[in-house]
Amino acid sequence: MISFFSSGIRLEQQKSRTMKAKILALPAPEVLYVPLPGAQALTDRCVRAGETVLRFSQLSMPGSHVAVTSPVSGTVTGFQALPHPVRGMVDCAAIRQDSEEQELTLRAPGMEHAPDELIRLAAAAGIIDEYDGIPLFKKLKRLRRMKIDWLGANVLDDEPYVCSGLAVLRENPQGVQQGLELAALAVGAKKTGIAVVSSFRARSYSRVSGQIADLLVGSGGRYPARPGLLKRLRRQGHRPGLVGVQALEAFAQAAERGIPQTTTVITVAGEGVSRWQNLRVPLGMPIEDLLSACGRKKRTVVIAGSPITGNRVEELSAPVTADLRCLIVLPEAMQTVKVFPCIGCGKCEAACPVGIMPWDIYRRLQGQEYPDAGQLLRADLCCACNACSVVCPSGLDLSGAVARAMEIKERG
Amino acid sequence: MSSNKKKPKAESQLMEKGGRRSSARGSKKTMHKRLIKESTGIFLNGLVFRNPVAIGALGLFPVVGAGYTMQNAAVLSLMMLVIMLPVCLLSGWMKIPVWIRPAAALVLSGVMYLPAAALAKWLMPQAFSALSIYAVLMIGNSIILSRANDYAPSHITLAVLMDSLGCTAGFSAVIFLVAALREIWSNIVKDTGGVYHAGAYPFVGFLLLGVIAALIQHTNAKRAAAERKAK
Amino acid sequence: MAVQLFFYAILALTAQNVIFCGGVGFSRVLRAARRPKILLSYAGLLSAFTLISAWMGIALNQLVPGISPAAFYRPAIFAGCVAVVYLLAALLYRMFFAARYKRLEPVFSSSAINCIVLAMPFIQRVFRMTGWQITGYAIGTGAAFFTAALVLSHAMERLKNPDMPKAFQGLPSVFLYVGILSMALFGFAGGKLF
Amino acid sequence: MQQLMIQKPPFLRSGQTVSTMMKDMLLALALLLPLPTVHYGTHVLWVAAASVASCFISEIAACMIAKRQVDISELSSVVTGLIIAMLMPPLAPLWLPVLAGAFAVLAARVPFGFTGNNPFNPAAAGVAFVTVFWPQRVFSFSEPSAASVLKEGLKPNQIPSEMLWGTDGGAIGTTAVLVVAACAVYLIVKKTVSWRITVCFLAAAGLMALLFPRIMVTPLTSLKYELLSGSLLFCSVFLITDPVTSPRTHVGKALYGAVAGVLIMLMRRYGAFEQAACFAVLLMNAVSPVIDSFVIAVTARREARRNEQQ
Repeated sequence: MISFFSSGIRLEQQKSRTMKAKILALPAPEVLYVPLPGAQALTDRCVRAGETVLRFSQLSMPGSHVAVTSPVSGTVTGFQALPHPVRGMVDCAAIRQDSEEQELTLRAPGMEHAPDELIRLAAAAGIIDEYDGIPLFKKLKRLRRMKIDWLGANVLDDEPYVCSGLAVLRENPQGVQQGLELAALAVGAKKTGIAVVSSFRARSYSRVSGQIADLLVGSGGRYPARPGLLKRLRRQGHRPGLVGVQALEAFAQAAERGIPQTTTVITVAGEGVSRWQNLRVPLGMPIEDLLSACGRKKRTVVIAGSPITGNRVEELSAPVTADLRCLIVLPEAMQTVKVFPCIGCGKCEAACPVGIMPWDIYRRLQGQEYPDAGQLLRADLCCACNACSVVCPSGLDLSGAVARAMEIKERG
Repeated sequence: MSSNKKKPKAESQLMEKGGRRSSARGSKKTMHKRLIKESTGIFLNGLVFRNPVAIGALGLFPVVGAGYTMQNAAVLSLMMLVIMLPVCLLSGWMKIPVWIRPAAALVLSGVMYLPAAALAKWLMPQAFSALSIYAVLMIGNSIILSRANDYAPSHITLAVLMDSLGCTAGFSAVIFLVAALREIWSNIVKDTGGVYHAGAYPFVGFLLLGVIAALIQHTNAKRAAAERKAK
Repeated sequence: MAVQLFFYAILALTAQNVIFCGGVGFSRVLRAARRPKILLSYAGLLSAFTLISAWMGIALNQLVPGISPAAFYRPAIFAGCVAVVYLLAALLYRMFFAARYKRLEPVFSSSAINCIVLAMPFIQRVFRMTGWQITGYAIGTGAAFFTAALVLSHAMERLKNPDMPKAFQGLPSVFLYVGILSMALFGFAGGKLF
Repeated sequence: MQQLMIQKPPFLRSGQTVSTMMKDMLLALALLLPLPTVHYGTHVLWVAAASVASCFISEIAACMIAKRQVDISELSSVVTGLIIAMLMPPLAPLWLPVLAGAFAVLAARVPFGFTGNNPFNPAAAGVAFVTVFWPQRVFSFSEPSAASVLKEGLKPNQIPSEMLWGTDGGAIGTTAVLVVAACAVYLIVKKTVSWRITVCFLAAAGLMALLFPRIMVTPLTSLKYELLSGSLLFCSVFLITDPVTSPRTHVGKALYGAVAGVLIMLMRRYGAFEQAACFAVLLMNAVSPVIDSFVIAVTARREARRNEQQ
């Protein structure tokens, strides 16, 4: 009964300025640090330092992760571990780009679309879902095991400033729809749909029309969109699954022309940067180049992943990975918060999509160090959307308290 | 509710019943000196540092309900003196099982109420009749009952004597202070065109007690801090 | 009959609240508030004893009318009766509900012997209440005790916060809380009971 | 109150903080001042200034004694001062609001921990304290206010629609019904005040006025008189919706408002004073933690039952 009241918070999106221009493709810089996920051991890597590689030639072929191909042709100068804002440390291959653009000729894969064949193709094409960083082939296998009957393209850009999903949907709606069909085939889902935060905004920004428009499924325009949408679909009797829109577009390209995923679309926006744009950049490009392309101002803070659940970027030399959806640059003046004692307004309880009472958990944790787990109601259902900390007028760290409570509840 | 659940340091086991035999180490004179020091400690505890009314929240009823004129305060503290001493001493000497002790204490204080009421009626008849229920309910006063049940049986008579004296002194100190302040308050309110007997309302008593308890707690904290610094 | 009973019960809860407007039995409320687990049985016991003492008060007031010379000894007699009632109840509990008696051990004696129980005959005499009225009043007082202890136990949970000035932590803040609460009951013209 | 740099997510916070909420309350209260000043003269402004000054000075003095850092940006003591001023009679002697303000801050706010932990609404405690001791002064209106006439069981001579403009007798801020309603809408839209408490409070009070009219009139006019007279409307917007002293859960807020509505009508009928708003609010503040833990216990039991079904 509590979750009936709580339906997330309404944030002003500030997306229109970024969506004015089309996606700007940036050329690859001099030195590229291509991240090799899952390829720590030497055996998984297909190249050694000093070798020259062509475009789309194989860089790593780990068993448990995706195969990574080189976005440019050039010589591999070495392997190093670079810090990354979203995933901590990432192993990268440093490739110095040479002048001529040789490309490995790739042949289109056979047209028969058996589900296992499609999943192997997704692994070979090195496609990673940009919303949660899970490789596409693992996600398809898991959705197939869960026998879902509704597959959706995840265009849920519910945080302010972020609109990379909507930009991709506008650029190439047919590619997304085709990728969706293929993924549905691979997973065995009968119905498909495009999950957006609000179908009105999707129609106006992405100028989606005709046959694709009726696929749109709106989630009510509130943050966080995902829990509310999944709950609504389950109530309608579906068993829903969501796959990132950029992953689907890459999947369509891989199936049609055999090109692996080597670029990703990043939204660079925020008051700390002068030009708000969506940039299509090759994987492994340092973040500094993106920021300089958009004109970063002085005394600003760079946040990666998402303005609400992401974290700050300390070293700007970190490479771009597939699951870095946006770079939000905010002036330092905006980053101060006044912390007051909890005045018990109950807004955090209204904001929580799963019906937790963050004020109750905060009060119990503040009182004694180890409250008994029974009193921390529903703390294990938390989806870490940080909506409670956003809405708290006293500036308290409620999401941290709920995370501590979840850990206490697990530890028992 | 006995307010000294955790044994205070000053209460050495010398004062415990049977404590004298086990600690016969020191000579007669030092034993005597330590007895005097301990008993004054108990008396001061009862009076200020562990005031039964302000810190122990015992026997609030007469202070809050009736303590709005000095006469009332005088009558009540007199009756407290007359009732508390014998009841505590007697219940200290009686050897009865624990669950019968409260009933015995009640009967004892009922019996002791009679001379106290007679004395109060003889000394200040007009004030005694004005008190009506508050004088009667001195029988069930929780200071007397809790002291008689928890403190008296486990301490030697000297300690019990000093403690009841201390508690009576503490009680009368608080009730006189509260009565004085409430009388001043009723005069102020009457002069400025407010209600009559403004001080008689119980909530004024509660508020004043809160402030007094805070002051005592503050001095206790400062004293403890000074002691710690001295160590 | 039932209407009078109900009316006097409500009266005991609001205007003539023994605890806040009379200041009676506050230490018992505090003790009950500090033990939320056995609060209900504590209040139940107390209202039972109040009821018994109310009926005993009626009998006492009829046996020893105000003008007779024995009136002076009436409080002592009543104290004896309450003690006897307590002993009987304690014996009864030890015989039949030994386990529950073990649990209620610390509060049993204080719920039987306290100012509220001793005040009943006096209230019955001063406000000239009939049998039914004093019964309603006794039940109302029990309910008032339970609500006061419940409210206080929740309030004391909230009063344990760090940024309260050191001097007011603990009991002084409870005094102020009850002071303001009994001022709130003033709205029911319950300023002063006796 | 400290000023920190945001280190952990989220990096975007909603614009509404405690100080903006207090500023909204101040704006709404300031809107209530012009009408009575026009009607009763500038003495009203002096009363408001005295009340705010006394609250502010006692707050600073308390911070000095308790050796706490005085933070100006958090204006809750100024809001308390203005609410007290609104409940004072227009021609009140200046020491009345000063005493009410001092009691509100020194007895109801500071000893319980400063901003977030006061169990009682300080403004209501201050006004109740002053009403208890100086009833004639607090209810000394130029012409007898509708509430006092209702108390005697007679029909006030003004017709309800006349009472909308706030020209008849009554406390400073409570007579201008239309302005109070406008402030209510403003505060609810700005989400400074939760609408559940106000709506349930007015609904319960209206229902009680309909079912048990105090004067021999048709239930509808009795409803109009009850709602428009005395400080019921002002209390429903400013006193009872104080987030610190009202329950936290949504269901708790609704329950709290309803019981408060019934209580205030009972106190008006059987109570000692014509305006029982402050006393009803204080009583409800005492009960609000109990309502909260009752609602939490119900959800916990329901959640436990749902876990067994799975």
